[in-house]
Formats: sequence, structure tokens, C-alpha cells
Amino acid sequence: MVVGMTLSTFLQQLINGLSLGSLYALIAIGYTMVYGILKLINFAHGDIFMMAAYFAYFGISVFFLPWYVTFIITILLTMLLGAGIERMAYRPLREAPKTSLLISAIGVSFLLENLATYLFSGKPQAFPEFPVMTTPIFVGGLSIQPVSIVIPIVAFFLMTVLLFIINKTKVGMAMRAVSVDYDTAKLMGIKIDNVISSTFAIGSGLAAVGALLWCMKYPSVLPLMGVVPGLKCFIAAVIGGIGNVKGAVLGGLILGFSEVLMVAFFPSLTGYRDAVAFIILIIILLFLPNGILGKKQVEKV
Amino acid sequence: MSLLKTENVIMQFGGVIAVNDLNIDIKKGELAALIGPNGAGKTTAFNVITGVYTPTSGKVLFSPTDNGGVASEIDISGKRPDKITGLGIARTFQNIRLFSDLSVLENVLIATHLNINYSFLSAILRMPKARNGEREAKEKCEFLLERMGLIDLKDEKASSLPYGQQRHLEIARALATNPQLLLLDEPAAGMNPQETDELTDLIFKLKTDFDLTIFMIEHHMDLVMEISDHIYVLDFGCTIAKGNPNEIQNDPKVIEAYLGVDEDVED
Amino acid sequence: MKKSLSLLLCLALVATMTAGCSGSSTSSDNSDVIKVGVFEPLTGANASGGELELEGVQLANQLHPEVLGKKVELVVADNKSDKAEATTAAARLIEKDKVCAILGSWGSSLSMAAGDIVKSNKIPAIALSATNPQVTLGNDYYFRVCFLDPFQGTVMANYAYKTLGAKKVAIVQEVSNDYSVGLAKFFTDAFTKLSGDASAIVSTGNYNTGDQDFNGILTNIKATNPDVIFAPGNYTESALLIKQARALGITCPIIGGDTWETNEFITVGGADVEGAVMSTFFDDTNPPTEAGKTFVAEYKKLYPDRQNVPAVTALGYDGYMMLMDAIERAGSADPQAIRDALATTTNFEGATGVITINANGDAEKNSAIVKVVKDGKFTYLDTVTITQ
Amino acid sequence: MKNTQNSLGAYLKKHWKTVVFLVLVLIGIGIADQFVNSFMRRLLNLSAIYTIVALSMNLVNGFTGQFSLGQAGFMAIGAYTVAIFTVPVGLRSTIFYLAPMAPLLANIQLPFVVALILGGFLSAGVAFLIGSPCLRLRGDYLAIATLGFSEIIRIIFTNTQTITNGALGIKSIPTISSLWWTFGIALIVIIACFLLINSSYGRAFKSVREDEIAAEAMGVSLFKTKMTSFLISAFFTGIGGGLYAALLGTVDPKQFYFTLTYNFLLIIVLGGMGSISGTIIASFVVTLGQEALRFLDEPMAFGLDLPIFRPGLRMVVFSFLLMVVVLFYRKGLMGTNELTWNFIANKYRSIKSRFTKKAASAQGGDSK
Repeated sequence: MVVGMTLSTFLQQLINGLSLGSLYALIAIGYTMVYGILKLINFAHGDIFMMAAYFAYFGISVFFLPWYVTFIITILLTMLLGAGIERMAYRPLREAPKTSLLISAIGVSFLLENLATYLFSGKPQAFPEFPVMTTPIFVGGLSIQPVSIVIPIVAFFLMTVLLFIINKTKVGMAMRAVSVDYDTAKLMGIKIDNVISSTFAIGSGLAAVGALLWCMKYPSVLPLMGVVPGLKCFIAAVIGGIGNVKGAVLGGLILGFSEVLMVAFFPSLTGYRDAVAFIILIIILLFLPNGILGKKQVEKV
Repeated sequence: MSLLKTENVIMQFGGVIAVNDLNIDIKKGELAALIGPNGAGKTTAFNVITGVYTPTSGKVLFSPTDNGGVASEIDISGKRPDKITGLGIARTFQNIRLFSDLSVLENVLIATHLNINYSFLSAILRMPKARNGEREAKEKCEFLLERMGLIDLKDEKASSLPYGQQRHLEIARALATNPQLLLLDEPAAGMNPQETDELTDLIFKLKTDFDLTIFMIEHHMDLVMEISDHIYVLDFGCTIAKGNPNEIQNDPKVIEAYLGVDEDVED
Repeated sequence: MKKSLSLLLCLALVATMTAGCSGSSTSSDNSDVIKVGVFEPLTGANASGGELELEGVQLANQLHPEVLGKKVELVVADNKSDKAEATTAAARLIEKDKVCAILGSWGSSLSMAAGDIVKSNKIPAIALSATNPQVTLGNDYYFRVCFLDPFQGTVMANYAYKTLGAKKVAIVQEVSNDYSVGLAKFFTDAFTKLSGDASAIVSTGNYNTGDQDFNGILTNIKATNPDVIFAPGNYTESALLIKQARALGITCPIIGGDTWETNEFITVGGADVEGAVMSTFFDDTNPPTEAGKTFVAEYKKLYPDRQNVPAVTALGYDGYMMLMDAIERAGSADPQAIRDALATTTNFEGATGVITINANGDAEKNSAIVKVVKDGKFTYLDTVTITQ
Repeated sequence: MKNTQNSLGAYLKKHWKTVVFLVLVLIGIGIADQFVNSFMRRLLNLSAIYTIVALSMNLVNGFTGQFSLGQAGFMAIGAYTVAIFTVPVGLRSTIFYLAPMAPLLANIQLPFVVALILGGFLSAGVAFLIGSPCLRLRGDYLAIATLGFSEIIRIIFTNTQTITNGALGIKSIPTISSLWWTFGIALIVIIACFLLINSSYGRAFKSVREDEIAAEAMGVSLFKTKMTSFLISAFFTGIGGGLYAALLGTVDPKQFYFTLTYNFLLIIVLGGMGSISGTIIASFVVTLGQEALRFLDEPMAFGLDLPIFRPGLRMVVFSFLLMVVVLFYRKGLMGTNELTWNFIANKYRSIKSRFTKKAASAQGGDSK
């Protein structure tokens, strides 16, 4: 099978991997930020992503708003939703055992999925087309959709912006403080609630950007569309070292490439594609428990 | 004959050296104390001995006596904590770590788990072996609670006990593992002078009754000086002095590093 | 306080439940009403199909609300596209609601899940669009009004080989969907037989329900340069798959099965699904029977803003009408009598064609409609008749 | 001899209420088995199976404090074992009509009980493989890793057509309908869990939940303890899965999507993480409640044509309920308590005293 593969097929697969991986990366960043600060797997992240897709769909296809207005509204609404979820479902449990928080996260995810099914029906909605983004350009047998180029650029741009926020701004400093030591940060007079809210808002905003780009590439909107990307992107964040923004991007790319290359090199195993992410996860956790770029954590006794 | 010996133990976390070249030698049957200012690395030393941390380098040698009365030396550095407990080292914690949601009796019973001789299957089927084992464990634990004056509270939740009694419970729990060496991490912390006196008596009694060797971290100098056979002083991870209470009290280095310079260290 | 409150809450819940479960069974004694169960996925992955079938049944019920002088009452149960729910829902229809027959369900596996229950309770059931042979096989109480997968696979293989003149075919199947896997297999068998070329299937790709990215599989397929791609599966996934195939520069025809015929297939697929070809049960522009014409007219009256009449809705209509016919012939609403009448259905004029039930309980049908997406509409292309 | 007789007598004397209760339960099952209609029977059977699986989950999640989300996968293993080994050999060629069954398995048919137990052991075997790497992970990583494994199992079952029949699933599994299978096994599992929890092993589980470092310092081997709990849980879950297959008569991979696990999570959260009796009550409440709330999905609920009643509302209500429990009744119905005679007596007393107090204060108010 490898023998039969031409160079152009291989390059095409690399392009596929790059754009898929960058999408994973965008969503993974949100996971990593929330985990970094609350040490919580935000199971609802994938569903926030789904809600963002619906917001955009309603904006353009139902309320007929111009796309740029819709995008801005979508991102803002999603940020609000993320912060709102934190306020309603996570903040009351901040002093509770970790398990309660995790269950609450699963509960929110479950609720959003069921709510979306109830409100928007289980039928897929067609996301509006963006011909500029999707009309392929053919370069020597390779087909490249502009969106496949835009996704990695946006991902890297947002990663840079985020790194700037985290490392150079006051909010970022507060975030880092909270993530290192919650109690001390509190004592230092950092407004923990605000910091956590803004973390959720930023993470959800990134999910919204991810959703917009995702829907341009895969234009169907469904209540359960966030489940699988959600799980995979969490895995991407773990692979790269959870809590680490660069790691999330790296993990997303690794995951995207592994999935596509597995399909490319082992066509008979394509049915196992979704298992790839989990297998990589378990291998990584066994040999690099803190991920590729993660820091070692010492438990206090 | 030494029961516990550490040889050049170094414990490093990233760039921080918490314990630097620790050399202690505790003889069987003695009561040794580890003192030093806050952050000197005392609890870290305990954690290395009990296996919570694997030392960066150095050896921890433990010579437990087996049933036949024969002692053999084992390097326990890097062994798992439960294995080390199984060999005969039990500990209490500085910031009490009871199983707070469980009853007082259950807390102590858990410490007998390593000596049970029945399988989970016979536990599920309630075989005679399991029933007998259960009964013996319960008798033993009730005896220990009696000794620690907690028998009337055996069905209370551990977290509902007052502070002092929680410390007693921690000791009872440690004793239930049948230790040869008992490590006490600040047993008198937070106690008033009267309670401290009672504790002093208790430690003495336990030591003889259970044929224990005791190694403790303590800030109450009166207590330490009164009951210790041997004292080690740590500062910045290094052993700066060792000797009997008299020698320590007169050691200029100790006075400088610990007693002299910083007077309110005890709090 | 809180705890006792929640305890009370739970007790209340159990109480309602017991009351609910035992209370309503009394109403079945009401002999003026004939209860017919409709057993469909109304939530979950198959909700779309379930809804369409239900609409057909409801339309038929509106037009023919009475049989034997009694009112026919539809009892709808949602099986949530889930097998465990499907069995409870079926048992509930039979035991609690005391229905005399069941219609449904969209999705063969859901119908099969109910198979044992209708069989052991001796309640007749009619599958509307469930095409898997296993639904009726070995079950004397399950009937069906549509054609079967082996037939459909053969139809599409014929279309690909004869009409399109294909020599090399690539298959993409939804590996987690029994319908898709079955159809792909029957297609493969029929096509290799027709072409006499054992290696006519040049590649087979698998994907899972819910997948959205097919670029990897499609890039592999592109390298094998097939004449046709056969991709039976869910409409959402299929629409995305076709879009991505076109974006990759794959220009060959892409064909599939009856599940494609939904509005969502076109809305999601947009311009890229133009030219996609599928087999289906019914063509609303040219109904084969008088009953079909009536049905189409009534449907358009009820849903004036809908572009075309879905085939599964027609099958839903047929299922109900065939049941009414059987009840009339049986002269009673006794389940066993209805079953026997159903088994002897001959030349019943349904909307989708003339139905004769064979020994297996299946509708004898030897032709299928082939449709193509043209200008955003499912357009009649061909009627393929297979003679065994 | 005399001694054991005495102890038996003493045991009966001490626990007569429990014994009477158990006998009543058995009689109740017997009566129900005779008279209940098949819809109710199915619900009761399902409740009993949910009790088994939820209890197994609680063993790991509630008692041992390890957040595992692998129930669906272990159920799948048990269910498929029963399906593969009990389907009559004669029917197999029609069931595996796309790809014939692997010749190695095609002619093996086992009695139901044997297949059921085999399912339990296979499930435990897989749990061992999964547990060895995963149980060393920290809490939330364990959650995602076990969830991943359950998905991998589902994906494998989808793709191994000659063994599992892939997406087509296996139908015509000989079914059980008597309540004795499910309730009998549920009772055994309940008693086994109860005895286990009250043994040294159970205390070790709880110590790991309460404080891993202290547990280790008391000589409890973390890995061994977690593994024991995980294996027992997987074994019982496998059995539950086998019963599930035999109840439905058909299995396919989609049934074991990871959201199935959320059902059990809801149950143990509602019942109380770390309470056996809570889990039992919640299993029945949730299973029967899901049925009772069906009217929410029906447009004509209460005879009113309200647009809010339509398919999907029921699940919204259910997920909302889960959130309410998590946020406001974090300990669930029972917390870590058990519904013992003492517990009931205490509750009764406290409620009674509250009422008398209320009555007293009301009277006081009156006299004023």
C-alpha cells in the first residue's frame, strides 16, 4: 500500500493532516487553559463548541446578519456562555471534592447536548457556504481549499496572541499565579473569580473561532457534533502537556497528522481511526505522564 | 545495634536541595528526635524514610527483626510506602491525615489491612478464616483505642474528634501496623503544656509496652530534651549537630542556627 | 432536611410511575377505539427519518380515521434511536397501551430489537422502510412494505455497470451502520458478478457515524481513480463526504442508497451533491398507482411549502393503509386475525406500488426508482426492474 | 458444632429484621414474577441490571474514589460474550450473513450461566490490561483513559465482523424474562458488595478514597487495592452486560456508546457515591422514572397541546436533574450512609422530633 502511494497523494494527505490538526489545536487551547487554572477537564468544552456553531448558523441563516457581524456576535455569545457555565456550574463547587466538579462538567455537557437536541432538533442544519474559503485551488494535482491554509494561520496567530496575553499582561500574570497556587494567589489579593471567568471566556472564545472554521470546512451543524472533537482535543491537550498553550497546539497537530497518516498508510484499518487518539493518549500517559511539553508536578505531603 | 541508618541521603526537587547529606543512625530501643528550624527539611527526611519520596542519592538502611528474632539489613530507599510500612516503619503526619469520613475504629482497622491473611473472595463469602481474621483485627484495634483513651469514641466519625484526640488516633492507627520503628511528626503540635505532659508520659509508656524505637520531629524543646536519648539537628537540609540533649543544648552551632538567632521559631 | 426532601421526591416519582404504568391499561377496554402503535426514533441520530415516516402514518390516519366503524387511535412511542429504549418502547406499546398492531421503525436494527417482543406477544408489526432482510426473517409477526437491501444493492450495481458503464468502483461504507455495511456488501457481490471481474472493487474505505472529515479516505480513493464511488450511509455524513470529494477534485459519479433522500442531504451538500444518484422507493412526480396520486395530492395540501414528498413518508402511508386493509379483511381488531390477514395480502394498491406479501412477510417488489439530485431537487432518473 | 449453632442463633437474633426483610423481598420477587405484565417485567429486569452495573461502578468511583468511566465498555464485553456463545449454532449463518463467523467460534455454544460467568471473567481480564497502565494515573486522567478504552472496545467490536458481526450486531440471543435471573444475580451482587465493603478490603478501598498518602503509610498498597476494586467492578459489570444482552435479545456496538456510562453516573450521583442502598434505590428510581416521565416527550401531555412537550424534553429534564443533584444535593440521596435499621430509626426520630417541635412552636404561637 505504501508502495502504491505517489508523492502527490502523500502531500495531499499532509495538507489534510495540517488543516485537521490545526482545528484540533484551536479547540485544544481552550481545554488547556481551563485545565491549567482549575485542574478540571471541562467536559462541556466540546458542547460549547457546538453551541457556537449553532449561534453562527442562526445568525446567518435565520436572522440573515452579515457574516462579520455574526462572527463577532458568535464569539461574544460563546464567551458569555463559557463564563456563564463557570459561574453556574463550577463556581459553587470550587471548594467541593474534585469528583463533584468533574460530574458537574459531565452534567453540563449532557445538558447542553440534550437541550440542543430539544431546541434545534436532532436534524443537521446546513452551515452557510463560504465559496471564497472552500473553492479549491489546484496546484499540480494537489487540491487545496483556502480554508485549509487559513486554519493553521489563524491557529498560530491566536496562539501567539494568547501567549502574549499570558506572559505580558496583568490578566495573564494573574492567570499564571492562580494556576501555580490557588490559595496563595487569593492571599495576594488576586480577584480569583474574575481571573477564572476570563479564562473561561477566552477558552470559549477560541472554541467559537474553532467552530466557525470547522463549519466552513465541514458545513453541518448537529447537537452531538462537539462530542468527538471535544474528546479528541482534550487528548491533544494532554499529549502536548496540559496547561501548556504551545503543547496544545503541538498535540493538536500530532493528533491530526497521526489520524490522517494512519488512514493513508493503512487503508484497511480506516474503521479504527477514532481509536488512534485514545491509543496515543494511553501511550503518552505511560511514558510521558505530563505530556510532551508539560512540567513535572510534585505532590505536597 | 542500629535499626535505621541513612547514608549520605540527598533529596533534590528541581534546583532545591531539601535534604543534603543526611546521616542518622538510630539504635534499636532508643528515642531519637529530629529538630531544626522551619523548612530545614525534617518532614522531607521523614518522607524519604517512609518512601513517599525516592532520595536523589544515598541509602536508607533498615534492620527489622523477624519473627525468629534475627535482624537483617535492607536498603529501603525508593521502596513503596506500603512496603516500608510492611517492614515495620509506621508514621504519623504533621498535618493530621486521618480518613476523616470513616469512624475512629475503621481508621485503626485499615492499618491492620497489611496483616490480613484472607483473600477478597473469602471476604465476599464470609469464610470462617475471614470472620476470625476480622474478629482478631477488631479486638486488637479496640485494645489500641483503649490504650489511647479513645474506646468510647470508636463509632464517631474521625473528623468529629477534637484536635488532640485526632493526634492520639493517628498514633493508635500507626501502632496497628505492628511497627518496630515509629516516626512521629510533631505529635505535640498545637497542644497546651498539660496535654504535652500527658503526651510525654504516653510516648514513654508506648515505647516500653510495645517494644518500640521512636524517632520524632518536635518543636517543643522541653519535650524533646526531657525524653530523647539522641537528637539530630537539621538546618537547610544539612545535619549540623547530633548528640544527647546535653550536648545539643551546649552546641554553639545549634544555638547560633536555631535557638539563638531566630527566637520565635517555635511557633 | 435536604436529604429527606429528595427522598420524598423520589418516592413521589416512583408513585407516579406505578400509577402511570398501571392506570392507563384500563382504557384499553374501550372497544370503540382501535389502537395502533407507531414506533419510531423521534430523538437521537435517526430522528429525521423517524419523523418522516411518522408524518406518513399520521397523514394516512387523518384520511382514514376509522375502520370497522371504530376510531383508529395512533399511539406514538419514541425509541430514541437506541436499542434498549426500542425494546422498552415496544413492550410499552404492547403491554401498557394494548395496541393491536405496530408500525415502524425507521432503522432496521431498531426494528430488529423489537422483533422478539412482537413475536413473543403475538402482535403483528409492519416495517416501513427497514430494508435489512433480518427484520422479517424467521419472524412470523413482522411484515414490511419496502424492498430489501440485497435488491437495492443489485439495483445500484446494475445502474453503475450498465448505465454508467463503470469498470472500477470504490466503496466507502459507514462501518458502524448495519444498513450501510449490508448495502455495500450486496452491491459488491452484485457488481463483481455483473462485471465478472473479481478486482472490480478497487478500494474500500470505512468511516464511523458522526465522522466529519473524510479527506484521508478520499485522497486514497482518488489515487485509485475509480469510475464510480458507491457510498451508502447516513445523509449528513454522505453529504459531507461528497463535498470533500469534490473539493479534492474527484469528479466521478457518487451513488448511494435510499437514506440519502432527505432535505438535509441537499441543504448540507449544496451544489456539490448535484448529480448524486440514489435508489429509492417512490417517485412523487410519477406515482405508480391511483393511491399514490391521492397520497401526493394530500401531502402537498398538508405541507404546501415542501418541495418533494419523501419516499419513507409514502411508505409510512402504505404501512398504515395496508394495516387498515388487513383489519377490514380480518373483520376484527384481534392481533392474531390481523396477522393472518396481513400474511395473505395480495395485490394491495399502495402509494408506492402494488404490494403482495410473500412467505417471508416481505413485500414482493421487483423495481426500484433511481433518482438524481438536479437543481437542488431529487429528480426521477430511471426505474430499474430486476427479474430474478 | 454447638458453637456454630449458637453463633447462627445469635446471628439470627441480632439480624432478624434483615432476615425478615430479605425473605419479604424474595417473596415479593416471586409474586411479581407471577403477576407482573411483560412491560413492567422488562422495566423491573432493566432496573435490576442497572443496579448491578451501577453498584459495580460505585465500587470503583464511590468507594475507592477512582473516577472511572469505562462501564459501557465492560458491559459490552459481557454482553457480547453472552451473545456470541449462546446464539443457537443453527441460526448463526443467517445472523452472520455478510461475513461468516470465525470457524473457531462458529460451533461453540455454551449454556447461559457459563457464558455469563465467562463474560464476567473476560471483562475482568480486559480490566486488568486497562488497569495496569491507567490506575497509576491521577483522577481525571483515569476518567478520560477509561472512557477512551470503552470507546476503543466499541470500535473494535464494530470492526471485527467475523467475531461480533460488526455493525449488524447479533440478534436472536435466547432471552430471559423471569425476574429471578436479574433479581437473583442483583441480590447476590448486592450482598457480595455489602460483605466486601465491610471487610478489610472494603476499608482499604475507602482509605484510598479518603487519603491516598495516609492509606499508603498505613500499609495499603494503592495499586493493588485500586486494581482489586477495578477487577471486581469489571467482573460484575460484565455479568450485568451479559444479562442486558439476554434481556434485549440483541446487541450491537452502538448500544455501548460512552453515553451509556452517563446513566450509571447519574444513578450513583443521585444515590450517593459510596452508598450501596442509595445506588439500589437510585437505579430503580432512574429506570422507572425515565419511563414515568415519558409523557414529557408526548405533544398531548395532560390533554393540552403545549408546544413545550415534544420529544427530547424528557432527557433535558433528566440532565437538569443531574445538575440539580450535583449542585445542591452533592451527597445524593444517601451520601456515604447506608439504609440500615439504625439509619431509618434515626431518621424517623429526627423527623418525629421536628414535627413535635413544629407542633410545639405552633402551639406556642397560638397561646400567645
